[in-house]
Parts: sequence; C-alpha cells; structure tokens
Amino acid sequence: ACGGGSEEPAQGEDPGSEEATEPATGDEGTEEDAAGEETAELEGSVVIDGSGTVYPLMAALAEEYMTNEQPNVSVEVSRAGTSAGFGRFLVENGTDFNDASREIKDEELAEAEAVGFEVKEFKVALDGLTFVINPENDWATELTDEQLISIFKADGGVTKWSDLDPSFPDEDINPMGPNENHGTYEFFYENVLEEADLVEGVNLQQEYSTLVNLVSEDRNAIAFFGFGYYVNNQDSLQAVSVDFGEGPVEPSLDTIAEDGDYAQFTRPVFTYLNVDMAREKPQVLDYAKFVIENVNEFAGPTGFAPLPEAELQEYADFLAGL
Amino acid sequence: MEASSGMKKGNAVNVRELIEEKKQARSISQLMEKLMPKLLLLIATISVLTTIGILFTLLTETFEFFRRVSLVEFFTGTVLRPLSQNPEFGVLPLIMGTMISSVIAMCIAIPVGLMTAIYLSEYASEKVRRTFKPLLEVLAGIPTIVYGFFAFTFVTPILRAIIPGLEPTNILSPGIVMGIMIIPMVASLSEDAMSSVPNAMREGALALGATKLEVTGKVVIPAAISGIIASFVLGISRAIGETMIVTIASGSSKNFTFDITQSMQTMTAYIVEVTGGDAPAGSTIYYSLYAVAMTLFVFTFLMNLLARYISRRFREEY
Amino acid sequence: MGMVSVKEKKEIEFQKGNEQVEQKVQQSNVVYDTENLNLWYGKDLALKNINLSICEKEVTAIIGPSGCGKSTYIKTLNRMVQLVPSVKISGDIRYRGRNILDKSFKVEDLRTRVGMVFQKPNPFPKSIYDNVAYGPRIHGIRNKKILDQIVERSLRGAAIWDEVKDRLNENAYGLSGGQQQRLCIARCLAIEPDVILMDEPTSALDPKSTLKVEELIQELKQDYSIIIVTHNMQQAARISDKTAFFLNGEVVEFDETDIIFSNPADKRTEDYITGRFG
Amino acid sequence: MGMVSVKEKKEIEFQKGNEQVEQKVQQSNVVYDTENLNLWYGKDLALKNINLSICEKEVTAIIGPSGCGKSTYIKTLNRMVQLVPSVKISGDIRYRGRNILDKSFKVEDLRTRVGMVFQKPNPFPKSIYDNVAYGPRIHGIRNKKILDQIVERSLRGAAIWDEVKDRLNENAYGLSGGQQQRLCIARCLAIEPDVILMDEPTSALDPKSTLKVEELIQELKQDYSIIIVTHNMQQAARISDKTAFFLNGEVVEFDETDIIFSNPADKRTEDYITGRFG
Amino acid sequence: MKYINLEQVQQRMNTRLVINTAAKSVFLLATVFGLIVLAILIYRVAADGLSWINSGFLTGRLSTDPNKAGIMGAILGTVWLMLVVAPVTMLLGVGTAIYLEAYAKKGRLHSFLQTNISNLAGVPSIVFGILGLTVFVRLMDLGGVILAGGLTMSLLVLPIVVVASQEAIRAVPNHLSEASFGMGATKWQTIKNIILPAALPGILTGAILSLSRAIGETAPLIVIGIPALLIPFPGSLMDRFTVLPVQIYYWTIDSALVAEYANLAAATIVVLLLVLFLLNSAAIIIRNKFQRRY
Ligand SMILES: Nc1ncnc2c1ncn2[C@@H]1O[C@H](COP(=O)(O)OP(=O)(O)OP(=O)(O)O)[C@@H](O)[C@H]1O
Ligand SMILES: Nc1ncnc2c1ncn2[C@@H]1O[C@H](COP(=O)(O)OP(=O)(O)OP(=O)(O)O)[C@@H](O)[C@H]1O
Ligand SMILES: [Mg+2]
Ligand SMILES: [Mg+2]
Ligand SMILES: O=P([O-])([O-])[O-]
Repeated sequence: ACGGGSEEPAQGEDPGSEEATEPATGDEGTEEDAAGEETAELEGSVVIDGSGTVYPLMAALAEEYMTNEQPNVSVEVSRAGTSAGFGRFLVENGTDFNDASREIKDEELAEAEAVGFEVKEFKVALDGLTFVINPENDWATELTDEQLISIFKADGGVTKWSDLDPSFPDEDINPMGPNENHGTYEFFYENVLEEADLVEGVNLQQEYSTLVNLVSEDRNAIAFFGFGYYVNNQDSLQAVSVDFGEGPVEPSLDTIAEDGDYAQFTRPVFTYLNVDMAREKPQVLDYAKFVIENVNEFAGPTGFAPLPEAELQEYADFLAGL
Repeated sequence: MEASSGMKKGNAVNVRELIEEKKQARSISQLMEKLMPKLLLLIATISVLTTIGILFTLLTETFEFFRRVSLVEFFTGTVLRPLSQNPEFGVLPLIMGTMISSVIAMCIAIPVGLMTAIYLSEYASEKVRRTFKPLLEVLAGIPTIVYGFFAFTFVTPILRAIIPGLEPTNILSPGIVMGIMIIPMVASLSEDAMSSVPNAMREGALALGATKLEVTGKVVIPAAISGIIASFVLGISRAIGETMIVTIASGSSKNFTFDITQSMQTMTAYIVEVTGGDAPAGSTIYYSLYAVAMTLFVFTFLMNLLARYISRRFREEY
Repeated sequence: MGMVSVKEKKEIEFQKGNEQVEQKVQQSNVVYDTENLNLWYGKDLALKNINLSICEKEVTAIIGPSGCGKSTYIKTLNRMVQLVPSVKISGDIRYRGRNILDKSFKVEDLRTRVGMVFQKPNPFPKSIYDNVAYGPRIHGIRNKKILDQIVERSLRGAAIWDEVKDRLNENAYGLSGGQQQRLCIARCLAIEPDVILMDEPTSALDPKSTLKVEELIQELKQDYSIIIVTHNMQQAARISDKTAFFLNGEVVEFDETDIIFSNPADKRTEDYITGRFG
Repeated sequence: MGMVSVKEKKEIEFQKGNEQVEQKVQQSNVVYDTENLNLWYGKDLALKNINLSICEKEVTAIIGPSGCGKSTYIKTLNRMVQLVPSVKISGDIRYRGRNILDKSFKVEDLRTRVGMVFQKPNPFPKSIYDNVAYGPRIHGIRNKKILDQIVERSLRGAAIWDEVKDRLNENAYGLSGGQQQRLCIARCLAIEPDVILMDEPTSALDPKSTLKVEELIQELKQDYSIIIVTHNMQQAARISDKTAFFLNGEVVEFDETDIIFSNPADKRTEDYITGRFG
Repeated sequence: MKYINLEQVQQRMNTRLVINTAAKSVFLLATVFGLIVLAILIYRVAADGLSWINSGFLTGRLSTDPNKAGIMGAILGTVWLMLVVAPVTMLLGVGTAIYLEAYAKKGRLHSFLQTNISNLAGVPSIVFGILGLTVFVRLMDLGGVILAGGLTMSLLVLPIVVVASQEAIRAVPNHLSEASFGMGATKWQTIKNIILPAALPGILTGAILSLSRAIGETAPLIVIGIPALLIPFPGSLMDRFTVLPVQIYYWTIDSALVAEYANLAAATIVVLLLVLFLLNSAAIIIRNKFQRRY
C-alpha cells in the first residue's frame, strides 16, 4: 500500500490525477488503521502553520480532535500567513501541515524536493473572495466584476465612485485588502487581476481585523478578503453582490460552492502535508485522516463552502495508503 | 595577645584559643574567598555575552542583507514592498513611522511627565507623593499589549469622532498612548533628579523670598537639568523600541508621509509582521528583518549613549 | 518678653535673676520679640516656652549642645521651620511689631527682610554673578546696570569682591568653602535685609576662612541685626554682644556675652561653658 | 620608636623635647609601634611621617581638629584604611613586634586581635544576640552553649547585659543610641581582642550615654589596650592616659594626658586646647 | 542707597503668588491626568471583560469558541516561564551586581560592564526576541519552547535586576561592612552575612519588578513563535507554550473574526493586571516592611 501512495503525489500534482490510486488496497488499509486507531492512544504533537484565512477552519478541527479524539496529541495551529507558513514548512523538520489560501508554487515545491520530503496537497474547502463595503454605502452594493477589477487595477481609470457611475458620489474610493503576506492577496493578484499592478494607494494590511475596522468606519472603503471574515462581521460590513454577466450574485455558502453562481471568484483553500512526517509520526497521519473525514462538517460554520464528497474520498484513500 | 587572653574574667571559654583552633576550618572560607570573585566575574560576563550575541546575530544577517540590497537603496528608499513581485527595501517609511510615533509620544510625555515630576517633588506633601508615585508606577508596569488594546479599542474611536478623516489604524493614536505609557518614566526619573537636588539649595532660594515656582524654575530645574534631559532621552528610546502598541493600533501600511492620520509602520512593528510566527529563513525579506533590527538597535543605542553623555556632561556640580 | 524659662515652680530665685536680664535687654531697639513660643515636631516639643528679645544692630549668639533647638529657633524667625510639614507652633513672634506667625503675614515678604546664611555654604549651581543677582531678580529688578551695582556692592559687603571680581561668570562651585560661605552672605546682602540669621556659618570652614567670616560679621553689625547660632563657645565669646544659652529646647540664660562667659547665673550654663558636658 | 614629628630641620629644640617624651613612653609595654608612617589618599598626603608608640592597658587619646588625620591613623592600625582603593602607605606599623603592613600578615588575623568601635553605632540589622555572636561565628564557633557564654560575657563586659538580657532576640535597632554603641563594644569584646580602636565613639551620643561609655572605657582598660579618637578635648582629659595631638596629618605632640592639657610643649597644642582654633 | 524698593516688592509679590498658585494647579492637573487615564483604562477593560471571568474561563482550555475558551494554558505557560526567568535572572542579576559593587575595581572593566548593562537596559525587547530566536530557538535548536522563551526573557530583564540589586547593595551603609571587616571577617563572609541580608528587600523588589516586566512582555515571544491555538497544558521546560499577553494579542487581532474575542482579551487583561497588581503590592509591602532602619 505504501508503494502505491508514495510515488505520485509529490510534484505539480493535480488533485484530479489522484484517481490513479488503487481504491482496493486503500480501503483495506483504512479499515485496519481505523480499527487500530480507535483504541490506540496517540501522543506527540502536530504542528500547523500558514494561512490566516484557513486558520479558523483548521483551528476548529484541531480543537475538536484534541478534545474529543486524541487528548494526548497536541495540535498547535499558527497563522503566519500562507507564504510565511511555507517558510516554516519547507525546511528540515519543519511544520507538519501548511495551510494555504492559494496553490503551492513551483518554486516552493522545488524547495521541498531539495530538502528531500514529499508534499501532498489537500483541498479542504472553498472560499469566496468577498468584496465588502461600509453599511452606509448604498450605491455600490451591486457591481460588475469588471467594475471591481477597475477599482483595484493600477490603470483602471477609477479613483472616484463617480468614475464607475455618474450617479455615484463624487468621492475618492479607498481600496484595501490583505498584504502580500497572504494567499488571499496572491489569489486576487494572480487570478482576478491577472497579475496587473494594483492601483496606487491601495491600503494593504497584515491583519484582517484592521481591514474589517477600516471598512466598517469608512463609507468610501472597499476591501476584499475571504468570505469567512465577512460572515463574522455582517453587522458592520456589507458584501458587494457581483454581476458576472447574469445579474448580481450575493456571496453566500451556496453561491460560492463549486458550481454556484459566484464560482468565478471562488477559490479552493488548501492544506499541505509533509508526507514524510505523516509516515514517521502516527499522530500526524491520524490527524490528516481526521481532517479529511470531518472537514466538510466544519466548513460551513467557519465560513467556507464544503467540497464534494468524492474529492475528499480520494484524499482519504491516499492517506489510507500511507 | 597571649598576655591579654589569660586574664579574662570568663573561666569557661577561651575564645582566643577557640578561634585559633578553628583556623583550619577557615581554609574553606579562604577557598570561597578566592573562588567567588572568579565565579561572579563569570556571571557578570553573561551580560557582555548578551550584547555580543545581539551584535553578532544582527550583524551577520545584516551583512548578508546588504549583499543583496545596496546600502543606498536601503537607507534612501522611500518605498518598502518586501513581499511584492519586484520587492523594494527602502527603510525610510519605517524610520518615518518610528520617528513620528516617537515625536507624538514625547509631545505628551515630556510636558505631562515633567509637570508631574515638579508637582510631586516640589509641591506635593510627603503623603501625596507616597500615594501618587506608586500609582504612577502602576501605569508604568502595565504591559504594552494592554496599551495596544486600549489604543485600538478606545482611543482610536474617540479620536475618530474628533478628527474626521482619521483612519481606523493610524499613527496618532498609538503615538498618544505611547506618550501616556512613557509619562511615568519621565516623571519618575525627573522626580528623582529633582529630589536629589539638595534641600539646602531650595532653602537658600526660599530664604531670599522666592516663591516655590521661582525656586523650581530658577534653581531646582537648572540644577537637575541633566537628569531631566536624560529622562527625556530614555523616554524617546523607549518610544522608539515600543512594539505592541504600534503593532496593534497603527496598522501595517508602509506609508512614507508626514500625515499622522494615516496608518504607518514602525521598525518594531515591521519586525513583528515579518516574523509573525516564524520568518522564512534565507529569503531577502528574512534578512531585511535583521537589517531593520540593526537599524533599530543602532538608533536606541545612540539614544542611550546620548542619555549617558548628557547626564554626565551637563551635571551641575554641587 | 525677655528670657523666661518656665521650669518647676520652685525655682523662684532663678526667675528673679532673669527679670534683671529683661531690663537690660529692653534698653536697646527691639527687632524680634518672641513670646511664649512653643514648637512641636509632630508630638515632640522641640522649643519650650521661649521668650527672647533681639535688639537692632547687635550680634546675638545662640549656643547650646547638639539637639537643643538652636537651629529650630532661628529657622522659626523666618518661618523656614515650617517647611517641615509636621511642625506646629504656638506663641508669638513679633518682627518689628508685627506677628510673623499671623496668616496674613506673607512668608515671602518676611524673608526678603530677613536674610539667612546656612551651616553649609549653599550657593546655587550658577555663576557667581547669578547667585548674587538671584534675589534682586526675583523681586523684579531686571535692569542690568542696577544689577551690576547690587552685585558689586553685595560682594564688597561680604568682603569677597577682590577675590572674585575677575571671575563673576564662573560657577560658584569653583570657589573654596570659605569663599562660598561669603558668597552666600553676599547673596543675602543683595536683597538688603534688615536682619541676618546665621546657622553655624563657620562650622564647615577651616580656621582661616572662619576668621574671615568672623571679621565680616563684626563689620556687618554696623548695618544689620545679626543672630548667629554656633556651638563653638569661643566664637560666641569672640563676636557676639549678647548670648542665649539653649538646653533641651529651653532658654536657660540670656544676657550680655561678657556676663554669660564670665559670670553665668545658671549652674548649667557654667557647666556647659566649662566643658563639663556637650 | 616613640613619637617623632619630623618637621623642618630648624625645629631642633622641638625635637629635643620629644626625645624626652620617647623615654617616658618606653617605660611601659608597647603594643603598637608606628615608624615613619606616610599615607596618601591618591596624591594627597594625609599622614606625614607619623612616629608613635602605643602602650598596653592604657587609654591613648588622639585629638586634633577635623580633617587632621585622626580617623585615617586609627584605621591604619587595623588596615581598614585600605578599603579605600586609592590609599598608599609607606613606613612601618609593628603590632606586638610584627609589621602589619607586611604582605604575609593576614588582615583577618590582625582584625580578630584588634577590635574597632566606630563613630556612629553600627550594629548589624540582626538580633542583639546575633550581633554579638557574629564575630565568634565567622571564626567558626558554632556551638550554641559556647556562643551563649560568649554573648553573655561580652554583654556584661560592655555593661549592657542587664538592659538587654530579656530581649536578646530583638532587633538591635530597637536599642537607644547609647545602648547600640555599648552593644557594638560588646560585639567587639566577643572575639576577645587585644586592642580596641575607638573612633569618636561618643560623638553621636547624648551626654548621659556618653558618660556610660566613658565609664565603660575606664573599666575596659584593665584588660585591653584602648586607642580612642575624640574631638572632645574634655573627654580626652577625662579618660585617657596619654594623648596625641594631630594637626594636618602630623603628630604635633604626644605625651601624658596631664602634661598635654596642663603644660603642652608646643604652642599649637596650647592654641588648640584653649579653643583658639578648630 | 537702597536698590530694593519694598513697596514695589510688595506689589509684585501678589502677582508672583498668584502665578505660583496657578502653576501648582496645572502641575496637579498633569499629575492627575496620568491617573485618570489609568482609571479609564482599567474601567474600560473591566467593563468589557469582567463578566467573562468565571471559573470555566480561568481553569478551562483554549478554544476557538469564545464561550468555551479558558486561559488555564496561558496561566500555566506564564507560570512555567517564570520558573525559568526567576532563578536565572536572580542568579545572573545578583551575581553581576555583587561583582560590580563588591569586587570589580573601579576601572576600565567596571565601567565597561556598567555601560554595557545600562545599554542593554535600553535595547528594545523585540531585539531580544530576535536574539532568542537566533540563539536559543535556532542555534541551540530548542524550538519555541518554554526554556527558550524563559532564557530570552531572562536576558531581557537582567539589567533591571542588576541595577536594582546594585542600588540595594550600595544602599547598605558602609559602616555595616566596616563593622564586619573590623571583626576579621573576610570579604565573602561579609557579603554573605551582612550585605546580602541587608540588601535583600531591595533585591527582592527588583526581582519582582523584573518578573512583572517579564510577565507582561509580548513582542519577544511573538518573534520566537507562539502558536495561536495550543490546547494542551505545558508540562515541562521543553514544551511549547502560550502566555497571557500573547493570548491577549491574538484575541485582539482576531476580534474581527469573532467579536467576543475582544471580551476574552479584556477578561485576560483583567487577570493579567490582577497578577501584576499582586506582584507590585508584594514589592511595595517588602519595600515598606523592610524599610531601612540603619
Ligand atoms: N525635621 C525634623 N523633624 C523632627 N524632629 C526634628 C527635626 N529637626 C530637628 N528635630 C528635633 O528637634 C530637636 C532640636 O533640633 P535642632 O536641629 O534645632 O537642634 P540644634 O540645636 O540645631 O542641634 P545641632 O547643634 O546638632 O544643629 C532635636 O531633638 C531634633 O531631633
Ligand atoms: N576616603 C578618602 N579619600 C580621600 N581623602 C580622604 C578620605 N578619607 C579622608 N580623606 C582626607 O584625609 C584627611 C584626613 O581625614 P580623616 O578622616 O582622617 O580626618 P579626621 O581627623 O578623622 O577628621 P574628623 O574629625 O572630621 O573625623 C582629610 O583631609 C580628608 O579629606
Ligand atoms: Mg543645628
Ligand atoms: Mg574622623
Ligand atoms: O492569510 P492568508 O490565508 O491570506 O494567507
């Protein structure tokens, strides 16, 4: 079982290609392992760092695992940001998992190879890139994706609301978002702006709390970040409904799902596993299995849309093979 | 001595003989006598090792940083975009943030601190002084994280109600709160300096018919000026090194501006941001952390030297 | 008025002796008149029923063993003693007829008329010039010419002008102890006081400087009334016109200096003067 | 040996006078013998060519004006003066024949034989018992019974036993100044010294306590050699057998106390004693 | 000739006295200002946090759910940290102070050590964090564990203890050690038996103050790396940990995510301030109780 699993996943692996793993052996392994582990008291620690966006989901999972599954295992979750997290992940004896709100980069994979360990990517949930504005802002509640991009793009030609629509106020727009430390920024930069420069004067912040505050107190502010940060602050923020061409779509758990209407601004969030660690340390493997088994249950409450079961099953199979 | 010990009235004990007898036992104390200074010197060198450790860690990595980024770019660049695709490493925005927050802080701390010191040292009764000083010391003992929380959740909203256009994270609010935090330091050190001016001098002035204010302004403060200025300088170096208040309340925009209503980042806050858990070793941004820390270290080091110089140089002889 | 040490009631003869003293004292012009003065530090009675009259243009010495209340008494005369918060006072002290313990009497006012020289020279850490000009300045004299004149006159008056005239802008702490003390006297003269109080002004000085200050006191008494505390009996004998002997917060005897030292009325005075205690 | 104040060479007669003194001094047993002692604080010569012999079971008083080197000299006798880092010494001091300035002479040894009582009573902030037991303890005596005996005997010796015997475990700072000073003497007796050095032991005490300590000194001299510094001439006259008069770091005169006070050989001694300076 | 015109002096006297009184009020106001801020700060924090403090909060484990979250882990982390900081700082601090005050000759070495210490006192805490990260976490490969954090903190507060102990030792009057030397005691005997006991209150006060500084420090620990979620309680020096101020930090910046975190932060601040208040009271009591009587 080990041989099958270990060959493929490392490089540039597309989650889709996992179909290649043999389900049969995997199943057996899972049952055995599961049977063994239900009684086995594990101990040791699991170390997780990375995305602040994914943090609430992973923290909730970790807490559940420690309180109800394996009380002697210490799962510590940090949230340095996706890239900073990879910094700790891609070293010898680094972290076991790295949460990411963007896909791992080729350079990063290469580094893992250089250090000499295998990386496995798990999509864990779906996040809708949400644009938020001040509750007092009653004009920009519905915008087209183009308008949004033009606000944030360097040569979008938009600095005032009235540049978008003459009926809007003649006031400066204050665009803002998370800084380059965050996967959210990179997703936005690469997938939405398609690597065009950001507008001069965009306010990039390290902490999401700062952004929430900024927008909640500034009627000309507009910011982007993960859906979860919006859900938790609906009192002080409102989300922009985005018109992708077929009428405005409000981001919600339904619309940001894989086939929802908001899917264009939806992105998967990931956690990356150091497979060698999982092989070495039973608690890491066990925890990985736990995450895959339970992630959908925790996604909704923490502001993420769940993944299709099939996708998760593939991961479960892969883990069973370790 | 032989003669003297014989005739002691006490018949039971002869201390002299006992002492002579125990002389051998004293070889242990003789050993301690030789050993302790060496042991203590060893302990005392730890503090030197600490300084060496700081310099060593900062310097090697800083050196590496400057192999990647030129000194000129670092010290003259007004743009800091370490994480960007085409990163820029100008430290000036951070220096600006640090300077502005410190200046704001000192605008609060110096006048209020000095006046507090004057009140406590010259006007307050002994009883008042004995209640107020510990209370102020409490203010000094509050962890800065608490001040950060206070700045962010209390002072900023109030300021925003007063000053339109003030951003939710700005350099003004942490600057003010930092000033409040430093008041006790300035007050306490200045008060020490002023109380150590001999009473004889006050009496000399009072006996000429001077009022308390005149005694304070023309005799006590001039006599204590070195200690007072040193307290200011130490306050500034505290402000420069302060971390949590600015990290929480001034945001992380690396603006190069004089506009205090805006979010700015200080050197310390930058270090927190970049380490944020653990810095990715080996990248330029990782090294930039050390370069900024080195700059910060040099800043505060110079301030401390200045404080020492002032308190020596301008000490009034009396 | 005069010296009355209220002891146990039996000492009636002793009291009689004092009445004679009183008469002598009244012959000249009285500057300070202390009546039934009691002073407490917290609960400790440090001055007990002091009655004493100080006359104009004389040197009055106050002697007594350590802790007997000499400094306390002299500091009461310009109310400096009230800088100690626990001090409580009862009785009257009239300075030229007005009760200085009265609320309406401003201490600042009193102290511009009654100068004080302390045991340890205490110049300000300023230039010699600024030290002397300090008093006139706080009283509103800004005119440089007038200040120059005052400074020169005061330094001359304190017999130190020649020694410092070329270094008026140097720090006063560059002077020797004796010079510093004379500078302090000059500083005190600059506000043109009426009375000068001196609390052991030479006890921190070497014999030579002491001599100089003693000579100076002799000169000053032409123009000022001087009250000097000393625990050097020889000094009291040398320079004073009248001497008061304090013991345990009381005035044991107050009389012409000659009489005190040659023919004291009280046994304790004699014991003290002949060095039998203290 | 003996007292030789080497002044300018002209003062030959003066020298002659001293030789007579020398002879007198040699009559009794010598404990301390100071020869050509010079002592510098940094560059300041504080003791100039001191020659002095101290005899057993006598009280030797050292008098002189402030700053003349009295404390410096007495502290040289147990090498406490060397706690000041800048001190440099030349000359010889022989204690019972051995040069204490010699490297091979352990100061700790010297100081167990030569006790010292200081100007201000300086008991340790410990109980009365522990104060007295301190010395024996550091010298290795731990036996409680022996310690008890030593403590009692020492306190008795210092004439304070009756006052403190019921409160041996109370803090020494609860005692009055005079009691504290006698406690310090007891502490010093506890290591059964041969010589006791006293540096103005009564200058911080009230007259009553002073008297007690003076009486005590008179008693102690039965068993100990005592060297006492005082600036109270009357005290020196009252209690000492011999008196040395110091001036500006030199010994001006050293002789029987009676002679010094009634018929001093040197004009300066006379001037000082009659209060003409200081 | 009189230069001083008594009448003019009299007239000016009133103005001068009024100015004096006015200035006094301004100075008093300034003094009170600091205390008012203190009062507001405490009131605000208490208002936000007090109702959240209950036994569950104090003894519970950390949680992402604000209603379940407890700070026992952070409290224990703080205690563990102090178990490192207290002995290490005391040993190093008092040792250094004794050396400087009693042994080092007043010369180059002495002034070098002294300068070094007062400069260290002025080095920002975050730089100590970097030192700890580089030396203890990476070089000695301890990781972000209690020992590494404690050693970092010890170095950070070392100057406080050194300076306080030096002052305490210096305040022991010379005549006490002279008395001891006079009995034939050696230097170390004198230090051990006389100087240290007499200086102890001052040393303890310094130690407590340094501990309270260490308890409140956040930045160096953040630099060393402290997990945002850590549920198990630390049980040894080599365990990862979190402490009260770091927990306050995370809850403050996460208050955007879950509003109640702000209350948790406030409640934790109340606890932290309480701890510091107790420590400081202890320091004051020690200071007053053992007020020098010599
Ligand atoms: N500030 C004070 N608080 C309490 N008691 C004091 C104070 N100043 C002096 N005393 C007490 O008042 C008494 C008289 O003291 P005072 O200083 O007047 O004596 P003195 O005669 O000047 O002595 P000396 O010759 O030593 O200067 C003493 O018992 C002293 O202890
Ligand atoms: N530690 C020191 N460093 C430098 N000079 C000192 C020191 N101690 C004393 N002196 C100087 O040595 C001289 C003699 O001082 P000493 O203390 O022996 O005088 P003294 O006769 O005991 O005076 P007093 O009666 O005031 O106690 C003085 O000029 C003094 O200034
Ligand atoms: Mg006095
Ligand atoms: Mg002396
Ligand atoms: O915090 P991030 O998920 O945007 O990296």
